[in-house]
Amino acid sequence: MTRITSLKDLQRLRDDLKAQTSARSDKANPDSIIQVKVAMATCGIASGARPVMDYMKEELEKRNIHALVTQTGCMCYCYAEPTIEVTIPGKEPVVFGFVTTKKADEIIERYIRKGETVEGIIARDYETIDSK
Amino acid sequence: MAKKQLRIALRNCGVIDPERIEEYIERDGYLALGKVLTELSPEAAIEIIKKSGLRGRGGGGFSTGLKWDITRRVKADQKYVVCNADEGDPGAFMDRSVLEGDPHSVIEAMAINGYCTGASKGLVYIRAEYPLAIERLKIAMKQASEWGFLGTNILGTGFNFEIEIRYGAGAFVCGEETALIHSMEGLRGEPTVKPPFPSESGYLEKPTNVNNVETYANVPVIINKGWEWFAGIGTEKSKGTKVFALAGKINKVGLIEVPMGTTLREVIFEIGGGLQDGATFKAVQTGGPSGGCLMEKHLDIPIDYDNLIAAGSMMGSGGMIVMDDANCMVSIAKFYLEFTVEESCGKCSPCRIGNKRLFELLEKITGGNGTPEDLDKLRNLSHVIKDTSLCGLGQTSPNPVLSTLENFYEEYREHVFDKKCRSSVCKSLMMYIIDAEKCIGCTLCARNCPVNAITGERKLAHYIDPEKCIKCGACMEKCKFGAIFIN
Amino acid sequence: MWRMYGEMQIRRNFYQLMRRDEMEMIHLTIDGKPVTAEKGTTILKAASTVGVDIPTLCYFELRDLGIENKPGGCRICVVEVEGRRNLAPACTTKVENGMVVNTHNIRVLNARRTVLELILSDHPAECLTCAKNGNCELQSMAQQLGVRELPYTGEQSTYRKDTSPAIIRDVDKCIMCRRCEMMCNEVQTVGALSAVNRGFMAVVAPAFEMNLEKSTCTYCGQCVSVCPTGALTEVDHSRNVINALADPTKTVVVQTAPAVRAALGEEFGLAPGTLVTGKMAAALRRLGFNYVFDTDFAADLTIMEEGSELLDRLSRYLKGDKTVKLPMLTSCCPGWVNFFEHYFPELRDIPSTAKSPQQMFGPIAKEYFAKKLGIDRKNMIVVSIMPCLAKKYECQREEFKVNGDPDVNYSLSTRELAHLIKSANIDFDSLPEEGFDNPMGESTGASVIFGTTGGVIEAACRTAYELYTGKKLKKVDFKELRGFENIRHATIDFDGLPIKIGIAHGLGNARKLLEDIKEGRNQFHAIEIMACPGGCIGGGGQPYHHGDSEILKQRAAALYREDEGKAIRKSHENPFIIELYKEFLGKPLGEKSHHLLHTKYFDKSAGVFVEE
Amino acid sequence: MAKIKLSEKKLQELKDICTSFNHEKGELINVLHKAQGLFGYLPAEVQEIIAKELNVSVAHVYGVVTFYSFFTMTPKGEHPISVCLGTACYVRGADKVLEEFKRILNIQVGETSADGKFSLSCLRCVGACGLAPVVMVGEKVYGRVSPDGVKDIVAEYRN
Repeated sequence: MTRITSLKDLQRLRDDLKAQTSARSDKANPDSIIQVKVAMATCGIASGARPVMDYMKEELEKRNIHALVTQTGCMCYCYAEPTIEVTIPGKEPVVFGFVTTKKADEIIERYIRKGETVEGIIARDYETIDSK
Repeated sequence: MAKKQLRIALRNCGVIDPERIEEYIERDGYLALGKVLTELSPEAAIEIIKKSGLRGRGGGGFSTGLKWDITRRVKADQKYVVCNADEGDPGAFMDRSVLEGDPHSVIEAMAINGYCTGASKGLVYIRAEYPLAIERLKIAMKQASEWGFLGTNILGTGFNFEIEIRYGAGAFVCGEETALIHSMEGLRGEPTVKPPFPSESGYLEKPTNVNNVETYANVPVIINKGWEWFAGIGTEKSKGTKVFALAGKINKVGLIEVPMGTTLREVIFEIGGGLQDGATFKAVQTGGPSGGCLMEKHLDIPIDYDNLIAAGSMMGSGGMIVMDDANCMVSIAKFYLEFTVEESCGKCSPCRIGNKRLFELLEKITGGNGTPEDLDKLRNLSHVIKDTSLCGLGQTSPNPVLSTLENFYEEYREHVFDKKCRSSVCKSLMMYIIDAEKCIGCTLCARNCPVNAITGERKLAHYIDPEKCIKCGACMEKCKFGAIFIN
Repeated sequence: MWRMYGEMQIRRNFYQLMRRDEMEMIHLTIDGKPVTAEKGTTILKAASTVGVDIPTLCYFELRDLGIENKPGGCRICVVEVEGRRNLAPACTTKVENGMVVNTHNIRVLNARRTVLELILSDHPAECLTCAKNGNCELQSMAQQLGVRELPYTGEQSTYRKDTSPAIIRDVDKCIMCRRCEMMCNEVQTVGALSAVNRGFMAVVAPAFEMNLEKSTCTYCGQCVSVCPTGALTEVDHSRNVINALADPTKTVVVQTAPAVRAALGEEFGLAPGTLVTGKMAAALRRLGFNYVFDTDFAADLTIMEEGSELLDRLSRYLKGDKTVKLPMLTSCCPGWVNFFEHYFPELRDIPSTAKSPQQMFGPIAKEYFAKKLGIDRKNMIVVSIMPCLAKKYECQREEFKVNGDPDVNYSLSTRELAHLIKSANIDFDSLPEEGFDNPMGESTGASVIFGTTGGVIEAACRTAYELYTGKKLKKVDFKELRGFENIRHATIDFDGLPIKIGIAHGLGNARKLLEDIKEGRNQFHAIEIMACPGGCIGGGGQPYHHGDSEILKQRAAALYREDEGKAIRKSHENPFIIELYKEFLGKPLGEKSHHLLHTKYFDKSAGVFVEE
Repeated sequence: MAKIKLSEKKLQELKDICTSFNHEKGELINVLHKAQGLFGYLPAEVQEIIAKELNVSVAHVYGVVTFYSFFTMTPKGEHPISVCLGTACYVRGADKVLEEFKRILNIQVGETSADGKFSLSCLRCVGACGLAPVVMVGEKVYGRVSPDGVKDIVAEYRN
């Protein structure tokens, strides 16, 4: 735990964190890592996001894939819950909808391992504050 | 093609891990607070919010900056800022999503608000029905205190601010500021007459600034990116974006955030992907129980506070429910009135008794007993309730009735004059009939009728006694020959 | 909560005072008339200054007593303020410069009548048999607004009827004006009533909607005195009284409390403050009571006992007796007795043990007078006429019965007596002035002021002073004890000994005074407490004052007038009292007195469901 | 110590709750939430103790309890079932789901089944409109429930 005591400290910390993250998704960086985010808001959990998250964690480890699985809030595609976002270093993040453990298996084997296209991708349909 | 949505309030939802403050900080979290505390006077910070044109996202649409300024100007030894997270509109869940996905943005905005208004204490009034949001908010509050964004001497500036949680307990009326304040004081959530406004005399009779979750979620971005940026989005009088909870008979149910001025058509057909199963659009209900039902001809209206009111509905907190031909509009109005009757606090007579009478009139009409006079009564009573009720709940509760009367009068007319419900929702107006031509007398329907309303000889056409029929539809479901139809 | 409500009250008064200091004047137009009003004034009050009368239903005010109810709930007083989207409640909307108000245009009239029609659509149409018939504010409102039919009808909310020893709750008739709730909580701090449920089923009720009898209700009756409809009324004993009068085997004796004579006339169209002592006695005789006595006589007796008790405690205290508890609290008021039994049971050894005048009268009638007449106490029916509803409960208390026979059988309110007189076709106004019967009809000026706040303690001082100092009072009036301030302090010079007196009227004020004492903030030798604002003249059984505090003042003035006109003004000089002690009781605080005229108090603080 | 139905232990826990809120009357609603968590409902005895501890009238506590739909004075079933009747759920047929629960459990809304296992209530929007119609059993949310799916949900808790 770091107690932040000035705006300068805060800005420095933010820059450090940003650098870490971009390093993580930089293909050229040997420490880069595959990131999986699972939407874990009420809707997601109710549709079975928790077992999907557990499955992803266990299976990626079992299959020796260097990956970081984290939870996040609602991705707002409620109709397609559970939803997950997969970021492979050097590639744009991809959101998958209606993810069951079976689907998760397919995503690991085909998308993450082989880089094949997998059905169920939800196109991002919004702009962010950074792009606008 | 440019994308229709722009996520400001939802910027971090589905992006960061809400339980890790580092991820919030990485995305410029608490930078706005730092900037305000270090570089701006309260007046200057309020000026930014004012100029941005941000208006209350809970439904009222009051200028947020102005509200802050009023609270700042009142002299008092103690002031409070309150986050209204009692999202009570059925069909709206953006506040829950923000709190579950990005709780720090609300904490940061409340602290900014505290600095601007001179309050050292914040309260979050949150629905007890949102356990996950409460949990995440608590984690975020703990982290914010540990990291020095809450507590004493925040960011070394000498500013102190802390937040407490108060729980709602299932009362829609507590979305109203004064009722909410009474509820936080441990009283019945009854509203009181305004003025005095909470900005002058609120929680424990101290100046209190109340904003809802979505409003707060916009604040840090406005500080970071500047008011000019925010004011460049939206329409002339409604700036920025609005989050809508798209639900009902629509393909892509979910949360969307669009710039003010986007049309209903764009929202429903482009972002929402149109109606399910190719159904025909009939109505869209906006503004929750206080709003109204809009129809086809309203689809090209650019959404903002004023346009929706002009069309007979309102922004409300952003519920948007799409309906198709299977929805009976009289029944929809009745559904909303039933809600209002249950949620009225009972303090003022027009809301307590008037809404009950409105509901009874609608029950009478959907029950097949409506008279032409009842339609006049509905209209007159609605106007008096709006004109005389004490708080926002009663002042808007007849909106679903008035808007459906205006936009779907034909359906009311059919219920009253023709005794018909075109959507086959009102059971009392339905009649199951056996087509003697098609019936072969298999007796299956008669055997499945729970009330023995069907008679007939084997191999001869059967008959349904309309007096006995309870309109359960079992016969129609069982008939293999399509001989039973609804009139 | 009591503390909170108390604070609210104080704060409100404080703000009113502040406003008065500012004295900023506001100019507006009401119904085309230019109006100037102080900043902070409501449209309702501003309108009344130019003769514009806006009808109200939930609004209620007792000026000078700091009592105001304006929840803004009934919506009858709505008016049109130009430029405002919806109608504004006149009772809570404050005037603003340049405001243009229309109080009676078509939009307003239509809305106002519709709102009333809605209220009536959820109200039983039982006017003919309703206890409030003719006195009902809802009824007059329907008449005033010209309601002829109810266009909107439907389900009516229904509740269980609840009859307690003093008060009947028929909440089907409740219109949620919240006056009773305000009286019970903010003014009296009794906390027996609260708004419960919500929406259409919202109503004012005791906890768990149980019977009032199981609640902390003190039967002060202030809720009844402000209820605009028949939702809260008194238990009517007039039928029992008529039956007793019709029974030839019974000797029916009546006693009339001091405050009744100052208010009864109002029921017959006489100006508030008209004294009708003589006509009242005549009317009671016409009604067929065998003996028409006066509770004032018993009040003199109370002073003898209570005054002696005060002197006894005082002198022992001065001698250093550590077992003596001071201050001594008066105990004439049954609402007050109920209050401390519920809320301050730990202080129940400090009130005087002297019974109230009503309950002193009872045993004297049944143990002394009945014997004199040579009849069995069972054949004597004692009826009291009281300004009070708690008296109905008091005469049913077990300790005031002998083998199940109550010392006082029935207690009628001033209102019930008026009804009785009217129903017997007695032309009250033309009655001659008659006197009371003897021996229990003779009274002094001291006893008559029992009916107003400060009166009991003044009467006690007149006697205690002379008994303590052995000197004649030069001046009988103790003006320093009079008035309507909520809590009053005074020091009376007992020939060099300063006696500190505290006075509170209204139970909320009593609570404050007691808490002060408990926390040692104030020290008194004696304290007078009356449960009702203004004392018995403002009692729960008096003619409805409809919020006109001027009426209360007139009633009090009438009592002081009667006192002044009396030949004897000190209780210990009442010749019949002297005779009674000589012949029957012996001496004050003596064995017989102790047995017949003193009582004890109970701890009622335990809950209904939990006892600890 | 008569009349009381609460165990000494529970009584102490209840008092501790009040103490944890400093006996502040303004905390009444928070105290009621905790108390309902402790007892499952708010019987009269509990309200009476809370009133005493917070120094407010019992009528006031009851007035508050009856105002908020979250508070209940009747014990709930072991598995409280709540059917969301928010607008989004309603337009997607939540009423039919509710009818099916009534039929299968043979109880009305607000009632508890004879074996004490289930109670049925309605609520207004849990904010999971994307999954409409929504049913909650305890804290668990079931989304996209069809009338046919009701028996499976009930079966999950039957044993």
